[in-house]
Amino acid sequence: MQAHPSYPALAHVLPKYPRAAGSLFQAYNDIVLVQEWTDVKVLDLEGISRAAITGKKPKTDATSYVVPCSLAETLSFGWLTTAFTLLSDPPEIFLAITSDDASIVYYKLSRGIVKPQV
Amino acid sequence: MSLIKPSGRKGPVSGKAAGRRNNNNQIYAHALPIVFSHPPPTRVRSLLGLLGFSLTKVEVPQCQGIFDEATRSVWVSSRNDSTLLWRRGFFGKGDLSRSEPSWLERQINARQAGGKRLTSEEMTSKRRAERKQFKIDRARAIAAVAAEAEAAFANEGRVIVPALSGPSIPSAATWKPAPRPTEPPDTPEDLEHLQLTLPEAFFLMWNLNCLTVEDPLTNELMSIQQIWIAFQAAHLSPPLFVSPRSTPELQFDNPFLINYIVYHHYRSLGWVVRGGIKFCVDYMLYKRGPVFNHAEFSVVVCPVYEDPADQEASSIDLHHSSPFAWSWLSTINRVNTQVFKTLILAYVTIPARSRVSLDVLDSPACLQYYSVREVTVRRFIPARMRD
Amino acid sequence: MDDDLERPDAKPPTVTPEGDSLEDEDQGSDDEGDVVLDWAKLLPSTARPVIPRRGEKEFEPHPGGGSGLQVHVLERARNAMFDALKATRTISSKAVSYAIWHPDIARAHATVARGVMFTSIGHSVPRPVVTADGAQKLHKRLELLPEEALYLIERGSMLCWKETTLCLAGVDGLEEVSGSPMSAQQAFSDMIGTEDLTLERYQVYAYLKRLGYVVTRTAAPNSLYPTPPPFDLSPLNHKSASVFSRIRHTFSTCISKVLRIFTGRFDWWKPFRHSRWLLRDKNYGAVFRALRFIPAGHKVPLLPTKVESPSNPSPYHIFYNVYKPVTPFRKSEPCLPDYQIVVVNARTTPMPTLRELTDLFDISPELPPPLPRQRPLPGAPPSRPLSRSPKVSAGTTHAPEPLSLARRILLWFRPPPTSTTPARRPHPFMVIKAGKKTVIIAVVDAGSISFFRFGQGAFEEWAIF
Amino acid sequence: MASTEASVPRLHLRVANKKAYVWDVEDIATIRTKHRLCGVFTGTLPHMSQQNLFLGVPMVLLPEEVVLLVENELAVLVDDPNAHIQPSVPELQRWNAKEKELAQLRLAQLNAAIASLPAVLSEEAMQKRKERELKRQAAAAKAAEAAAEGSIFAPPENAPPPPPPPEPQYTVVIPASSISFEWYNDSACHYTTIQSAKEAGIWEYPSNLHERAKCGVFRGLWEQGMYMGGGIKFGGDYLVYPGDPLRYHAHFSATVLESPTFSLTPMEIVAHGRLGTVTKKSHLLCGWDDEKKEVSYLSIEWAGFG
Repeated sequence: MQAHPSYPALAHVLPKYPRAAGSLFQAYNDIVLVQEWTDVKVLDLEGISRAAITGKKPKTDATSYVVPCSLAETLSFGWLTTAFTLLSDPPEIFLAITSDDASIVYYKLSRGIVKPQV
Repeated sequence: MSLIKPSGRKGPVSGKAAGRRNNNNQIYAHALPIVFSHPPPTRVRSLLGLLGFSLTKVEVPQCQGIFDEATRSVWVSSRNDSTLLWRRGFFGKGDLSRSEPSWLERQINARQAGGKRLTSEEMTSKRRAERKQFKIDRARAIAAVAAEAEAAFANEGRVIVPALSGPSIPSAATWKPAPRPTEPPDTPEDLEHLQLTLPEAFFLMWNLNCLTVEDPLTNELMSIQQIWIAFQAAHLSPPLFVSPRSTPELQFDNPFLINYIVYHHYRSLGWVVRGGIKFCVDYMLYKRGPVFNHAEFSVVVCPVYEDPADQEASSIDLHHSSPFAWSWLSTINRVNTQVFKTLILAYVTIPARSRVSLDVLDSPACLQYYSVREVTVRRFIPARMRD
Repeated sequence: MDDDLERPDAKPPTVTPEGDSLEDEDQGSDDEGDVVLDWAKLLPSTARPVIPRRGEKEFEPHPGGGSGLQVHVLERARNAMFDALKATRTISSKAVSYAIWHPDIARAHATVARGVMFTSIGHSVPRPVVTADGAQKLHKRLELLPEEALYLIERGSMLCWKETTLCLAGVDGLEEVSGSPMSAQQAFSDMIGTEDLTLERYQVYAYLKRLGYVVTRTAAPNSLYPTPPPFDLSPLNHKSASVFSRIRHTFSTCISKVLRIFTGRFDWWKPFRHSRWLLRDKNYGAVFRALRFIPAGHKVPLLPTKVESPSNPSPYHIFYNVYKPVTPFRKSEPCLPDYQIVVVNARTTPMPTLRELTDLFDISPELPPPLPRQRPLPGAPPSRPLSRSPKVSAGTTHAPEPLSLARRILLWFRPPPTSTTPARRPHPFMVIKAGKKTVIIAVVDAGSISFFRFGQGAFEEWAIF
Repeated sequence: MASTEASVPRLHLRVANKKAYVWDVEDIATIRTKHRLCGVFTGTLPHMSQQNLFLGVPMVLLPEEVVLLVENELAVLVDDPNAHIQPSVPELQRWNAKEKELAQLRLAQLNAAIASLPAVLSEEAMQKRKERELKRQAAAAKAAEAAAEGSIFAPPENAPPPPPPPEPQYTVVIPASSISFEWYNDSACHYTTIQSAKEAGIWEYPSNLHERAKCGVFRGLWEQGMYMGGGIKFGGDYLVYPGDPLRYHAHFSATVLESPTFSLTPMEIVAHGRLGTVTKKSHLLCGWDDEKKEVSYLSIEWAGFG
């Protein structure tokens, strides 16, 4: 992992949050290399012992937020609301869930009751 | 050779599809990385064959990987090795792709105008964008019809039922996307590796002896004994980025052991076993492999402590180790029946510390104290079971 | 190939896999939680309001509680529902049955039993009666369990009196009255909660009865309650283990014994060692077989062995025996049931533990493997598939066995079966999906019932290689 | 809110075996249209007794619905078994006399109608039975005894032809509710609060944190104007509808999380998100804070990429 071109961008947070390192690394690579987001930055979220990723989806101007977690973790409702608070309450965040087989899935979380699109 | 016929979708196979299938039969001819190569037939060979001996060579490849503790995986960076492991038994997954590493190919395609050859990822994103546009178009048409009905009711008291289908509403069958512009060029450089889960890597090393694993801290090859401990430790202590590994306190409910047992069990029966996060289960079982058939079974691993006291004392929070709520079963069963998979609960018993000494965890000999058995889950619909 | 399905918005494949029936799909119309119930269908056609049909519900009401049209359509839909709910339970005096509910014994004594329902409801019990000359005599009478009485009352087939302490005999104007008349409301209040009947169990009972099933108690609530003979719990394989498989077993055991002499004991650091010389080792089948050394399958004893805690009994015990409408059922001498059903309350009971499932499998019979669907010959009457009830087929069906090479060779020497109909082999995937034994659990969440079928898996007997 | 409702007589919910039943269709209509609660129909619908799609009275209320109705002072809980008092002989005599009178009346009506009744009821006639009360009653005798199964709207199979009436045949009514019985008296055994009903031993919900959370979340969603139905089949605790489920699709399936620290696995988010996308619903995580007695919500949808 240390030899990977993405490592320098994450070097300040990976050793700090060893338990979340795998999912952050995987989500970061997917966002940058596969989803091809632009203006990608890494935000330290001490309150939930990990870093988040911000950036812009291709051809958009709005900043989106990705909070990575591993399938093996156990979260809680409070954990999710804390993530919103630490990110200054954006309307939505993407939870990136990673698995040891390098799979990654994203789910959109919104605060409050947000009805589905027609 | 396989004794179980694939439950493949029947129906006329187009010439193109049949060609692809033949091609796949060649590309994916080997069920495992080891290959049996038969020397040309001779009289001696036939004689030996009659006696039960053979000169068939067993070729065992030597693939190389590097252990990555943070992602709890083994990375295979050589393109040759990753192709071999993927094609012979569908081991691993490209960390930037859905299955086989194809990131570089996608990058190159994107550079070429039009990208005539679309990878499956590209097909998908194209389809997805189209579907979204279709939904927008349809919603607009439905709203127009509803407003019309509303006006008729308000003005004339006529009750018109707003139809949700009809000539004015686009249907999935008739709607056509507008042509899309092509992607700008990009500079490719292969940043992808084939990622093996720890059970996959251990299976390849321990049983088939076709993988060697390097320690990223020392750049030395790890022995099978070191691997056995390191793979368990990856689930116990937070990954260490600088200091050398300490010897962890091994325990029977280590997730590596539980997952390995399930993985090995289904692999040893000939199934191709792959991760199931997308179907909210632990594993999917394929008869031959994902390029041939859809998965038949979805496996949820349910660890069972022989001694409930061990569970209470454990530092590990194993998912599904206590009976879950009916609504959860209902959820995962619904997700899987929607895609025609049968749900399997794979129960792994965890030996009681009062019965088996922790010392056995020093070697894979501990595996004999576990057991795995499955329970299939299906809905029962009384209205359809009357005769 | 699952790429399409992996994404959450994937449409399920339109083709049905061979050998897999849509029965596995839970899109059953009566099982959906979010279907449109068009109560207007219950009204006579002339009185039916114009209401969109099934699947044409709207997304949401317009702001402020709905548009004029929406409010209008909703009101009509609701009124259709309320009208249907108002229907009274009426029955001809020629068809009505009567019973007297005795709360102390939780039985209704059927005094007038009319109609076909009684061919499968109620059982006969001798009770002491005082004859005209004052002597006590045992008299057989038809008694109903609380669920049986309640069902007959609430479907409008029976009027039930509640036993009273009043002396009604000879009272003017009460000639036909045998107690206080019970409303359906009183029957629900008084009968549920007796003789182990919970509301959830009653809901499952009524659900199955409405579909025409015969439903009886698995555990006899008293010694005179007729129960079926016990299941034959011996494994099916025993009866049909073929000569060939026995030869093969002996042969392979010998081989492995011989091999052990050369290779020494099992080395856990090197579990798989293939011989450089032996032909039998040099194929994938041999490799996979050699890897099957982790204990697997339900034959492995489950530790710890059964611990029955009387203070905290498991909610998982079989409560109902269920017979299909087509099964010839004799009330006094019931045959083996087609299904057995456990009923639990989803709100208070989690999934069964492995121990609980194992205990249920232990008392369930092994089922013959499901046969592929037989397509009826054109013109021939549709054949009724064999009941999966073990009584019919136990011992007559061959246990499935992977066709080994040896077996296939031996098949060359074996004369073809004399039977005129070609033997249908079970499809392995269907066998695995069905499981060797089945436990059906009805899960009730505030009146909504889901039935799940748990099969005792047998993957280890159906290897791909 | 409670003060305006207080003038309206409260509904009587009939409680037996810790479940609350509603037997009166007018009450069901009030609960549905005024209080926006759906309950679960549990009884066999008379003359439609061979299907499970449409069920009838009694309506069993979800325990959360009961708590809401009682706490909002819209309903009281009746100890139903104790409200059924043994009738006296004169009460029975009056009841029986009335029954006989009604039977005579129905018989007269029936005889008058029988002349116009066709020999065998066609399917069409069956469908018109609602329209004409007398016809319906004649058909009822047949339907009640038909054991054979058919499609839910088909006339019962094996139905015998209407017998020629050699002796007077009348219609027996099996009463649904007990309210018409003179001897039914719930004035002495009703409870206006959940607490008093618990103390009397007839009710126990909510009895723990999880059940308190469900009541709190149910109320929270209800106060937002939503309609709720049981959601176990869609992988949640409730299905949440923006309007009456008779006319509107559910927008959400909702899961109740009993405390901010209650564990939630990422796989649950995958499953809920996935199921929601296929069924065109979002998933709502409803977090209950038992100290603040507050609900907060998170909506889950598939991200659309990845």
